[in-house]
Amino acid sequence: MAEFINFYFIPGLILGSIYALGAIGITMTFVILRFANFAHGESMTLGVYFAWTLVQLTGLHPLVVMPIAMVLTVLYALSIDRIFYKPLRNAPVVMLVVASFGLMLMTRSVVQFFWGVQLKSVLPGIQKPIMVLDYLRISPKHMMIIISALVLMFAVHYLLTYTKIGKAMRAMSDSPELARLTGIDTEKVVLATWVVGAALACAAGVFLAIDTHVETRMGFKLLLPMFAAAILGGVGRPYGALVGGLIIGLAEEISSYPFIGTEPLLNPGYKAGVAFAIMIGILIWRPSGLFKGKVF
Amino acid sequence: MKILKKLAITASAIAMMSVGAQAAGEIKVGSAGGVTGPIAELVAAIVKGRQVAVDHVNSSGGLLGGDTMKLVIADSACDPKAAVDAGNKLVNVEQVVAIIGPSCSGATNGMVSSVTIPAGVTVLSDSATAPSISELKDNDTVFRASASDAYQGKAIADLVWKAGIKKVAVTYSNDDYNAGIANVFTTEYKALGGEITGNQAHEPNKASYRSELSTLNQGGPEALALFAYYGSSGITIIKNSLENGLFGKFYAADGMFDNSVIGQIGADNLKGNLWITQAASDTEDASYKAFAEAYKAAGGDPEAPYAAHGYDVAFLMALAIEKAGSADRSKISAALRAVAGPEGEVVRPGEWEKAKKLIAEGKDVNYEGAAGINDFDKNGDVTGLFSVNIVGDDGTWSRSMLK
Amino acid sequence: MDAFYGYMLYGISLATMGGIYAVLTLGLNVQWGFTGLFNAGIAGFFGIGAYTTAILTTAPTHRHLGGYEMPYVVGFLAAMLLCGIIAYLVGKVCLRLRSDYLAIATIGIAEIFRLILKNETWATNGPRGVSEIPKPFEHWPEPWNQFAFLALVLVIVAIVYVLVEVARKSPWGRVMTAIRENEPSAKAAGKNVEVFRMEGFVIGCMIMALAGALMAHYLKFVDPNATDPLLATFLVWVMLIVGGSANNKGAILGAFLMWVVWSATEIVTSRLPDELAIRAAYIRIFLIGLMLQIFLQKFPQGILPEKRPTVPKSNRNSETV
Amino acid sequence: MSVIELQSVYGGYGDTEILHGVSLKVEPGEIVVVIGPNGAGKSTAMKSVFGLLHLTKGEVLLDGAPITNTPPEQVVRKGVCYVPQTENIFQSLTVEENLEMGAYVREDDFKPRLDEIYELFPPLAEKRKQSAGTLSGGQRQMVAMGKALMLEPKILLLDEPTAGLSPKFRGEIFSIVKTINGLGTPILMVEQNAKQALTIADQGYVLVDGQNKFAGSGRDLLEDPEVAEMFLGGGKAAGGENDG
Repeated sequence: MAEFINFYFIPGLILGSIYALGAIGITMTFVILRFANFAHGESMTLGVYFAWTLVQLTGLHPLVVMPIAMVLTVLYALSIDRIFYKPLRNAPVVMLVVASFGLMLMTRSVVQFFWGVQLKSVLPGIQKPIMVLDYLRISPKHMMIIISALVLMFAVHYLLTYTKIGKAMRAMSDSPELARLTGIDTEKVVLATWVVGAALACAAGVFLAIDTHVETRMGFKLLLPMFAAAILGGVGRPYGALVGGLIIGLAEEISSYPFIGTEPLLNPGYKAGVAFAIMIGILIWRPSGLFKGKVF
Repeated sequence: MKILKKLAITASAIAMMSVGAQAAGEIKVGSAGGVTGPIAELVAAIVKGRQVAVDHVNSSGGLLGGDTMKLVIADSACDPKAAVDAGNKLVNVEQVVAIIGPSCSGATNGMVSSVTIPAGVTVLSDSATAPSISELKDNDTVFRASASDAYQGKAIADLVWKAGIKKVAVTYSNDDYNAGIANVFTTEYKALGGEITGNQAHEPNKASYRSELSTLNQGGPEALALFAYYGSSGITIIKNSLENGLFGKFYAADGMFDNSVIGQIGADNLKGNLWITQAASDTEDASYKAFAEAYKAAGGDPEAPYAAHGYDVAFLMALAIEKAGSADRSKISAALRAVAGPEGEVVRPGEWEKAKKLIAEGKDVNYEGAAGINDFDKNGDVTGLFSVNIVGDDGTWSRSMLK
Repeated sequence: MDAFYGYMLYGISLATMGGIYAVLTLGLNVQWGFTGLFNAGIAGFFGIGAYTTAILTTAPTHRHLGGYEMPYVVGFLAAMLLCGIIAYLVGKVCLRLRSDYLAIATIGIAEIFRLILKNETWATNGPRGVSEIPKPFEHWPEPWNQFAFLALVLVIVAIVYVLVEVARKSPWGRVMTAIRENEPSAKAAGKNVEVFRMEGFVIGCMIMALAGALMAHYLKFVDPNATDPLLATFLVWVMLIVGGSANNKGAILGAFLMWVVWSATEIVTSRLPDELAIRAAYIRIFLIGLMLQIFLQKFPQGILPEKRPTVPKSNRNSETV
Repeated sequence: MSVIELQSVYGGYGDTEILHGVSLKVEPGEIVVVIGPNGAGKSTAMKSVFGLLHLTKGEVLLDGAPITNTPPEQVVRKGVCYVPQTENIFQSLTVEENLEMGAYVREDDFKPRLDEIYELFPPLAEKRKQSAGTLSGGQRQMVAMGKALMLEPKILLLDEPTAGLSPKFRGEIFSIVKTINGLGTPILMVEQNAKQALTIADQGYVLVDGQNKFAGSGRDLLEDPEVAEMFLGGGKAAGGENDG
């Protein structure tokens, strides 16, 4: 049991928190701007490289410089929206998806061009875990990730429940058409969506970088699991995305637990497929997701 | 249609430029590599190695009657489609004498089968290690300076067995290179009498491998045989293992060899528990030292995986052209065999003037490369020498030769 | 070697690759241009085609399943047939979904295919790929074998073009257009939209498999990296959008044009000093992306717009009202 | 001066023209009802006020000033509120949040107005923290109308407010409409339940094929034999489908 918690459940939880934060941006863009943003993973990558650069410049802990990296990522997202998405706002949805597909590659090449492809680290070295209750082991950096993720999740919750713009975001994710008819400033909500999405993407990326390392394709690797999390939770449901992310993260890790005998339940080579499989299953049987999201 | 016209003009402008760029007194050698794609971080160091060799050649007399050697880069992206296209450009547009690279076995396989073998262009790869390349009907035009996986897999198996370890778990990144070595290792280790307690592929680029490692830890393995690239999964696996006390000893192949392993995990954490074999010559060897010095001077880290091989292939190719006496494609293959040894006077990295003189005098030369002896067998493969690297007391890699 | 002869050979290879991409793009055009299906998993169907023919036509080997030394025709037909069956199953699951859901689902399926190709080593030789795939006419002397293969590719492009064009102009094609433009009214007119969409999807995927099969024989080698989404999915989309979606000539033009741009830009960038030449590889990808953005914004119809009486594209306003 | 006036408007979606010269007026304090067969362009005519379709000819006037083809988000700011037939509440938001969203464009303190709305719809006051999607059909209509009233609009546009409701709720809605109107808000309403709607209407219009067919006071239309035969006879002139 201890083994299960230490090596399957806790890693799943950390991975899940990272997916969850990323998926919030995806789910909100999906419902408010009405398109699947394939470039979301690259906002994440870019955010991590901002953070890495700041760590190099200041020598501070990545979590300390993270807010600045988040601001930079937000600025990037807003300018991308301005230059590439806004002109297509009234075009058929698919144009936006194709545009985001293109931006995904463009952003990644920019990162590779400026920062190179060499592996980097924001927090070198290893950390021995702290033993809790004699058998539970969790390392300090994982504690930090989980706590920071919780703080951000509460911040998102506060924003969505207690602020005017947050409520407008939820309203618009419920029904963009009605939001327009109600006089909600939809452009402002769109901007807020980019701000929230990009900031959380950056945070998720930095958490991943703290857990592993910095690499130019890290965002893309998370893209499909994040889509899966968004769809599992129900498109346009930020809380759904949180739950969806945690479920996908846990499922990926637990899928290779040797439930029967000593062989892994699923060949770990297929681990990456778990998220897709869950996503496709959800699309077939319950396209509105767990939290009754939008189905277009 | 206006756009079409504009595009047509641009395209023809591009074509014109490429025609105009044929400089006199320049001998072109193709330099194919996965500049973009999954192992881009390794390729950058390899390409640098090639360039350092070319700089040596050009700064000490150049090729033949003073021609400069020019490497033409082409991105094979570790993808056979891109590699075939890259090969076509090098062979037909750039009209290169021969090609060094590409880096991935798959890209090499596609490029040589579809382009260079039919065209009769000699290819010398620095890091393609798949055994299937040996079996191609290549009219003796495909060579490589790195040993086929078969050799290194066996070397690691011997190393582990001699260390008195009877039970190991194996995990490998599911790509052409690592899957191949793991396969050989498993067979050889079992043949020696060892027990493989678990053998699992892992998908590279995941955030965590804790669950895989926990499963692999079943059955009491004494060490983990880890076949991965350091960037895409290797470092994460060692970190995860050490942090969670899952494995304490690691045996790895050269895809894991990089300074960032020490940089990211920390030397103290790795002392006495990590062994990485590498196809490279002795660091005490004069050949390696000459290379390392030059590579460092060029601002690189000479210990990057296959950087030495990159140097060797470029230098060997220069020797072959010199030996052939002209930039004639059809003569390169035979010349390459001649300059690689084993007969003849030993030439080491950087010793271009000496080599040039020997060749001019009609004497045989035997290039002893930075990464090994470089004597080709009948398939155009090298057996290679292997070294083992551990983290030394000073916190850097410390190398000793195997056998 | 004579420079002119070299350029000619390179021209042949450009045309051959362009032609294979043209087949892929025509396949996508059937799905997206005609039917409005957003398939983002082109690489997966391409890969199925490539591996099927590779396994059937290679000489016997211990490395992977098969080695049946079948004739090429069998390889091609089997690739299309198998891919058709798989596409039918995928379609059963995914076609009910709207455009971007379909995109996400298909990209996920393509990734699963890739994992299968990598992990089922007994059948596919895993990440090491299938080598020594025979190439039609390869025993002919240079350069005639290359000409012959190019001719084969072009004949296939022509056949696919004619078939697809006939289909487009047929009542079937007109129904497809009607579904894409206004699904509710097509439904109201008594058309079984599901069946038509399925037909479009399956046919498109079969054409993609054919392209995959051609590619496998051309490269003589295939591995999971050949199904990398950048060159096997994304580039095809750029080709179709630049060429002009729903226009078959546009699809073919886009394929040749973008392949030439993609391939030939490197001839320029490789003239740069080493350090820059390596980085320029990324700039190349960036520029292709930028070109796509420019077309999306300024010429959304592509170079050759769809040839039909101009009906304004239904925008989202009218869909929701 | 009329609150809203449509002066012979032409327009539709894309290239399909639906309105071929529709005129109507809402005077201060009036309830105006638009009826007609399916596809006559009733809802479309109402949407044209709100800038939801492109008019090619004719003018829409608000308090005598033209607002033709003004986009909806700006029409709202001018004090026109529109309650669509379906999707007229934010289902995942609570009742109170829905009302707050109704006041989105208000810069001042809307708390007093909120209390007034709860007074007007007592059932909503009890369920203010409940998410709107869980309410019954009638209560949803209350939320929708309450949300629109948060702005204290110059005119309220209602698109088939009773569609899909049971007869009991229908009566309730009509009496609410009457109450709102009694408090001084003019109302323009499109309805399928012609008979009941005309009963509370000050003025009625009958549209057929995108053109005015009859006009008159609610009572006049109710008594007009031709109108009665066309729309009132069967009593159930089709259900609640959208005629857009």
